Amino acid sequence: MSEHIDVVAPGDAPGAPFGAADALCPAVGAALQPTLDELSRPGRRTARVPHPPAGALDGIPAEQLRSLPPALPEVAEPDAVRHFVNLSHLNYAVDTGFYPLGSCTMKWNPKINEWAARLAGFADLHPLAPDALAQGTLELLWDLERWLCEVSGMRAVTLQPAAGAQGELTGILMVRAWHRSRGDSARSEIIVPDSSHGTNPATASMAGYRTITVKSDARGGVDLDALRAVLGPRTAAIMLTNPSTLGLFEDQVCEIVDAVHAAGGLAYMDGANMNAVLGKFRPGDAGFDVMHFNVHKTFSTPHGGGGPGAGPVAVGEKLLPFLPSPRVLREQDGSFRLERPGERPTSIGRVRSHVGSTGVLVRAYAYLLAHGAAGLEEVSEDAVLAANYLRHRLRGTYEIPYDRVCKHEFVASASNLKRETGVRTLDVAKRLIDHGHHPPTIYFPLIVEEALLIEPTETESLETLDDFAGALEAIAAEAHEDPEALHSAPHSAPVRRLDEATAARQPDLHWRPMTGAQMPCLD
Amino acid sequence: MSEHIDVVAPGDAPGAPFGAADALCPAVGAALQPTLDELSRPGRRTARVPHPPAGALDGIPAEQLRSLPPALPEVAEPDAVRHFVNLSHLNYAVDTGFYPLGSCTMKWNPKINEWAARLAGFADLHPLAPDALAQGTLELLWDLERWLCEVSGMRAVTLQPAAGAQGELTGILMVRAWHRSRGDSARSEIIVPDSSHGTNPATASMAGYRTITVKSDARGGVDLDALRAVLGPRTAAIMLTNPSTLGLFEDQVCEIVDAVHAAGGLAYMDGANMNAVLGKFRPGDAGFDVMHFNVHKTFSTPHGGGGPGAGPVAVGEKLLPFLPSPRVLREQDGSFRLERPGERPTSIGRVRSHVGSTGVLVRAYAYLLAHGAAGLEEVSEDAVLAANYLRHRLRGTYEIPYDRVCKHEFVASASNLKRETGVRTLDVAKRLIDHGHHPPTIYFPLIVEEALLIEPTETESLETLDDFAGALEAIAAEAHEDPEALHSAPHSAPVRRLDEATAARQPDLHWRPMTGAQMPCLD
Amino acid sequence: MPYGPHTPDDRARMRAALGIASIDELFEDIPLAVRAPGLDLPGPLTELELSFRLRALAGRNRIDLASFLGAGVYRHYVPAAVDQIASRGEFYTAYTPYQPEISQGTLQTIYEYQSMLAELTALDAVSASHYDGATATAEAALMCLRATGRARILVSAGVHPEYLATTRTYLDGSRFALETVPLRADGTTDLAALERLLADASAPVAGVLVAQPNVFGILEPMAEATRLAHAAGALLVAVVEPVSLAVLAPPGAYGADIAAGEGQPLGLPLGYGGPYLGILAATSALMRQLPGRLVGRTTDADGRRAFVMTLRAREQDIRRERAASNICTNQALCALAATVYLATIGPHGLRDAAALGAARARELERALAAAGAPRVHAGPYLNEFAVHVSDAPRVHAALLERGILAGLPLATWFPDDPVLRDALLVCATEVTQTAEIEAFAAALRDVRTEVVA
Amino acid sequence: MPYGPHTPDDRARMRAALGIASIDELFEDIPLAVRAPGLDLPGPLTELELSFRLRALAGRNRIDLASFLGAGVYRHYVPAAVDQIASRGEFYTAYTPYQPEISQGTLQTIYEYQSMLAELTALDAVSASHYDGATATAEAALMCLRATGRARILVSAGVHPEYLATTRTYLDGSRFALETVPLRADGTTDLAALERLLADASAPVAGVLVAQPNVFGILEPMAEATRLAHAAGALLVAVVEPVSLAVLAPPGAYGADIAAGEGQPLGLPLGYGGPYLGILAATSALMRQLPGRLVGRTTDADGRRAFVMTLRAREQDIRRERAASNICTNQALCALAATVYLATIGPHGLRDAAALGAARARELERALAAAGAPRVHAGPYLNEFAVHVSDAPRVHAALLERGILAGLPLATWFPDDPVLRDALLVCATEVTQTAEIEAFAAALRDVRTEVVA
Ligand SMILES: Cc1ncc(COP(=O)(O)O)c(C=O)c1O
Ligand SMILES: Cc1ncc(COP(=O)(O)O)c(C=O)c1O
Repeated sequence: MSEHIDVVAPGDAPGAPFGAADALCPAVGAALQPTLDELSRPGRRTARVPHPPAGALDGIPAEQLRSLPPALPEVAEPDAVRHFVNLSHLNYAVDTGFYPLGSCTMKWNPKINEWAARLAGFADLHPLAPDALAQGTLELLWDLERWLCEVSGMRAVTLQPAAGAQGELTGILMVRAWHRSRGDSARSEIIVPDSSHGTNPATASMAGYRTITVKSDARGGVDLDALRAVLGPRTAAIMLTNPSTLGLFEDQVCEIVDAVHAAGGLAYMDGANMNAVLGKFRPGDAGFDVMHFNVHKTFSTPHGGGGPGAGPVAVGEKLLPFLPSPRVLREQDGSFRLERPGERPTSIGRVRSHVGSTGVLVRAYAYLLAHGAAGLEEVSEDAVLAANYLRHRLRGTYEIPYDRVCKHEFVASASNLKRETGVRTLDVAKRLIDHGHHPPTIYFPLIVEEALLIEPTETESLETLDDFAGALEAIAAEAHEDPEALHSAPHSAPVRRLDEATAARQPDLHWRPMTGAQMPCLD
Repeated sequence: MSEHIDVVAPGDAPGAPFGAADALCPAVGAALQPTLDELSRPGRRTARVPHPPAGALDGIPAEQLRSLPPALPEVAEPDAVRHFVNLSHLNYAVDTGFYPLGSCTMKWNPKINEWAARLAGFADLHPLAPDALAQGTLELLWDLERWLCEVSGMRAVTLQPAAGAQGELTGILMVRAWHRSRGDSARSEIIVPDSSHGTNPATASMAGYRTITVKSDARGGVDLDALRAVLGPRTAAIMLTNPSTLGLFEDQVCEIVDAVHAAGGLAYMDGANMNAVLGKFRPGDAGFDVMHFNVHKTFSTPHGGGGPGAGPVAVGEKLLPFLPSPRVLREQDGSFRLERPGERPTSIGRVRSHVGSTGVLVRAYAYLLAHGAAGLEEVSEDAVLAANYLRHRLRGTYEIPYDRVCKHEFVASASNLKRETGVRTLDVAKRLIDHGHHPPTIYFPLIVEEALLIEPTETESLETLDDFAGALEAIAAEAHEDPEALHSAPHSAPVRRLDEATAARQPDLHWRPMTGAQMPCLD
Repeated sequence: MPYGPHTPDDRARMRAALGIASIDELFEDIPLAVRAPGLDLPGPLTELELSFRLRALAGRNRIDLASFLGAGVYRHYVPAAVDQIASRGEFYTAYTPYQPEISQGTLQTIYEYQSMLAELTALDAVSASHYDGATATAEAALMCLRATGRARILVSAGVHPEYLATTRTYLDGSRFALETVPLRADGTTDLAALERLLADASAPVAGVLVAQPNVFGILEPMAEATRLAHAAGALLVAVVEPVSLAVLAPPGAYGADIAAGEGQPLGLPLGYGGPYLGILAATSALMRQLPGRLVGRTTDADGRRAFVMTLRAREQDIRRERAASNICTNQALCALAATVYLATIGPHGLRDAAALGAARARELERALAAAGAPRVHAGPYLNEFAVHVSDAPRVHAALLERGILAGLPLATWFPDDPVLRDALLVCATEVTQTAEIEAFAAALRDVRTEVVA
Repeated sequence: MPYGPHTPDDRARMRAALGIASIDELFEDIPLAVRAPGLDLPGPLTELELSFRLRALAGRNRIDLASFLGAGVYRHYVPAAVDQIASRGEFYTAYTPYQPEISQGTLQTIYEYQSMLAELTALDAVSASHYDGATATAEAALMCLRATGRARILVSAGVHPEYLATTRTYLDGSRFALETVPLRADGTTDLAALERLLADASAPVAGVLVAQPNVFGILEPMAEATRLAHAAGALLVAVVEPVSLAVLAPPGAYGADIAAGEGQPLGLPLGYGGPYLGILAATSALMRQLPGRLVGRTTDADGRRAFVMTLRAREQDIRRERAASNICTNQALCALAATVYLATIGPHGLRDAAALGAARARELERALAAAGAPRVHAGPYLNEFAVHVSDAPRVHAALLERGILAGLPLATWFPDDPVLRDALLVCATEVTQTAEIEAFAAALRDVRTEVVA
């Protein structure tokens, strides 16, 4: 077992507060932590599960077995839990402060939804349980599909996709299936405006399409002439992020959809930003054939440090036959069931296992029901009001490349600061950390220089919005007075700027040079 | 509604990071927070409960009603939850680090116990539910009583007392009832060694007794001669904290009990420190008549920032009839029931509502069952081993007034540092904060000068013990080199030393000069 | 050992450092004659086994009935945030904030608790928590005795019988007298009797304890009772239910000196008796008589606002036998839960909860009256009342089998009272549903027919 | 609005600042022709009402049966710490750690996740998470195609049918071919057939996907399959179940190039399908082909160790149509739960769980065989296997009524397979109790008599 302890570098004192750079480590607050591996000592454990009787693995050929248990860390419960609690203190989160990360909709995650998703009836139900055992969840999913139809103005919804990007793939595979069903195999291109989200072109590639990028016009909308120029018999579809990643509603939306339809293509709307237009605009009404929702944005399911989410897809008449399987069906007697494998041969098949990320969908259901129609409309109104309020306040301090009414977010730019002081958007962002705020999304969308994509959401108080604007103003002033302080920011975070270049050049992705299994098997 | 907003001092920017002293407030880490009252804005709320219909309060005379709702803060869920999450970051806790607070047994609180106490079957059961609905909990309580009998060597246990101190009161009231039952009304004194816990004499007073303090001998034990000198016909009982607050086991325990009995008194053992001697010593075997447990210490239920706990009391034959009511009874058919009011007239009555702090007792039950007999013995062995290990390590650096084998804790003293450098125990404690540790209990017990009462518990790793000892050694060295740094410690905590004198002279116990109800009633 | 980190190797290293060969050497101070031979206990269980056992026990309790049981402990809607905050390790695994520099989280929340309870009670000084309503009431009685130097306490018969019993126990060890004040037929305290009892100049009264609402749900003439108490130089202790204070006049408004009560309704689970929260509040004149912990606002060495335990010279660890009480461990986590509850439900939400419960109770009154169970008392009520049902305990048992927990048969507490032994104490809160009320009434009709038959 | 803080006054102040009279002015960019007239939706509900509705729905599901259902999703004992950590707001309400200075909590836990999965799989590069086992498998197939430049994928018929279906869908949009490799009667992949399929030089194979254990619970000759794949220049993808890797030879040990699998067994609830955790790991040679997020260790400007997202040039927000995948939101919180699960159960605990499940499965095999339901396949198994029961779907339904969830009727997936349509796929894990096994066998005896009769 000595190998195991040997891998701890000498001088590293696991269990002690980590970091040679810090002589002293505060008792409360954010302190860097050793890794679990450094905390590990052979023989530490908490008794969770009884020892198996002899003969447990009888009948399994020796060469199929692992001779040594995997060299996972051996840590008793106190040290393990402390480790994660202390790591959590290194995180910024919606639960700790303002998080205006544009394009990500870091709004409040209602606490009752966490309770709901953990109800044993939901959480302990096996996805392959017979329909008769799953009537509660099936009814919930059925209702949620209907409600998303109403919100989108579309005909039907699949809840299966695991995230927005997967919703896109699902939608585009249905587009392909539709063209194929009509014997039209020439359509190999997907048109993507340059203000669309990065997942749109990536999806097109994944589905085997060529991406045709159309540039934006001076107002930040799709350049209609440029669009018309690329439409044609190879056009499978357009993918329109609307509102766009510039936070702008595409006011030529009807013309665009018509033009694409006229060229024989279909119109996909990336509805990840529907949080801006709930009850105000329904893609189905504008003729879109397919769209996806980002449940974790629009309906406020938590983002979990990167996920999970869910990306339901809504379709119009044309794509109905191609929806992934299984769908939730209602029987004559009012009971619910899942479609059986192979029951609907026109389906594109499945895009993941089981019916979907049910735990996320329970939260979305709760969110929708808590709000109702008027509440949802108010969500969008407040989100848009807050974004415009901030845009207005920052107008004199930062450049606002598209300074017109925005939706839930807007792009500012530090180009002026860069020109005048050498301070870049990155510096501004890092300095915001010292002011207690999470920075906005930066350098995105790619089409705006020194971009700051700011999405305040509807759940932040006016005091918070003012405080954030004040911080950005103070930073702009500081850029003129003391640019160095900004280049080296943040100064108050647990770590300073990171060496990302070395991280990429010599990737260190796990805590040990790979050695297979190292630990003798005790039992 | 203007009164409500007026009470926010001008210039206080609620919602903004609090504190004029900090120009900048870090995004992660511990930052001071505004009060809820400062966050309040009229009209903010989250819809929890439907509006009542008209006439809800019909029939209630107007003068019985409140004309204005209480001026509680009005805060939306995001701001309320953030407030508490951020406040939590200002706390040190067992879940974040080493907490060697002597006499308090800040050991690990197993996470499964939190799960158990929240099981709906336990948590949603009404305390006045008929016995037939409560069989699970009643069985649990019955078993727990039996197990505590076994651990203590006593005849019976009441689980009713809400904490150790209440257990003491319960025990002493039973002592009084016993003497009274024998027509002996002359016994007005309780003998308390000076190394006993402060609750012991306070309990004696509360029960209407005079406290007779007996001093300790040079070894830290009860001075037998001094004891004998005060024993007599006025002696109702002795209350012996064993192991004592010096962390020492009273090795004259048999002589003491015999002497008290010989004088016609009873022997009470404060068993709050039983965590040191589980499976090693049973008070019943030594002739004690009554004792209490501190469930939140010995059986590791969490201390909750000050509580709750539970203080079951175990009695021998003599006090059996006097146990508080209701007891848990087992019927012939194996079912369980609570004693009915008045069923046992010899009882001292009740000491609180209902059967006890069941939620705490569920955790204790889980703890006992997880350990079993051998596990409990190991708990005490490891706790004692760790305490002696630390005592041994610190011996050269700090004074150890009673430098012999200790139990779960030991007293060190900074008297030497004070003499040599002017650095006091308070300074040492505050400096430990900068080293990332919670200080031990200080200036307690009162009989040791510049006391540091150190209780490492059995759930802290050797690395942590070494790190803590290292910190204490480093501080001692620093006391000689740079005493000023210690007088002004802590330097890394969210606040520096507090003005406690002003707090006591001009008590400010709530956020508003009291004005009754201030807010007009909207509904 | 299930939760500790020590490996055999760790232990050997510690023993070696101490120069001992066996752990037994550290227990030689226990006289051989009383060295335990080991314990006879079940276990150890792995967590998997333990979880099965606990789940089985919890499953043996029945919590699935439509419940009209209150009697001092009430079901309410509790925002999910309450448990999420109270289960944060930073809060629940800390202890008494002896080191304020690293305990501002606990200290500020206690200060906020004190502040919000001060708003609810309209009293200035609020203790950071007592064990429960019963012990808070007993401590209130002791406060009256200490503050007045008198030796006699009057308790209204409308005070919860368990609070009365606890107060009796607490006073038993002493030279103090406790007498009860009877109720009138309408369920309110008999003020004439109170006046008579107060008039006995040979045994001046230290404090009068009256509950609002009282244990039968009846609203008491608190202002009048206070006037009478004060006229006799006695203090008035109001025993209150905190949610009701969103709609009822607060103790401070009618001149009460002390308020005591059970804080469970403020976001705590029923939990078969605890842990609960003892509320104890007093006028500032009585602040230094308050037992238990107090947190005050102050500043740190840099002038930053901060919070700290204060007036600690009342506490046992410092004053020993001269302390105001022996309380040490309190119910801080329960007070935290109450603080989060109040912060997340807000003043209007609390009012809605209280008033909706009252509305449901009025529905319940009508439905039960129509089913042949009229109210016992004529006095005003908020959300709980007693109804007359002949053979109440048997009816209650029969209703259980129909899935109805029909409140409390008052025979439990008053077996000899000719009226109350045929009464059920029933309550409604905002979680009571109309369908449940209808089911109760329907089942009651059925059962009465049967029991009579 | 239920959760927002804005009062009418706040809104008026913002409108005033913007100089607008009505909120409608901010929506004038939506063409009138498509301005929505408002929505027709139920609600709003207060939280109290919402909680009733949700509890009622959850209560309509039945989770009280003795379950032998696995088929890729497994019940395990999960230490309570897992949910306590995963429900900390600092973790679950954060997003992708774009700002590493204030995201070290998320970043370090991902790094630890990668490290622990690397230990389990014995592969070097582990993605920070994919959606689920099915999509991770599909992405593995795409990786093979990208890495080899070839256009043909072989999938063993022992791979989970839903993973196969998903992979088919993912490949559908392309010029890629997917063929299945049949199984032998003993339940293992037909290596001879595999060899034949690999031999077709006109359509060289990019990757071979084999599951270990396979969907019938059978252990595959992975080393041999890998040798065959490599010999033909193809990559080998092992589709694995992570808990089994505590006792089974890890993919890296038999030379697999990629491991994909469903991480649900690592501490995640069954949850009727998700959110789950897609495991995807590869040799370091394939690191730059890995789709999804990677976190690496580096240092900050002061030389302190810190963690950061790395090799981001594979991701869509930077590379758009040239990205390795379109994945953006992933399953980070599920990966966190898995990390806490592994840290708290430890290597020996994980081994115990896996082996105890196997022991229970052997009990189950004996009990079912004795009840007349022998195994279908002769190959070795770990903790899941198919048994033959004539009229399996009807027997399964009849057992439901006796409180037994008798695994999965394989007719669900293979309605036309003459053997499988009369088979049940059953599993045991460490939470399966002997009493449940006995009840299953007894009920099966009863039911078979009836169904036959
Ligand atoms: C406009 C837009 N489209 C698509 C996506 C991708 O969604 P997901 O991250 O759920 O895959 C996002 C994600 O933020 C988005 O903002
Ligand atoms: C020895 C001893 N006795 C009694 C007590 C009082 O117990 P409680 O705080 O539970 O009232 C304590 C508390 O720490 C103690 O250590």
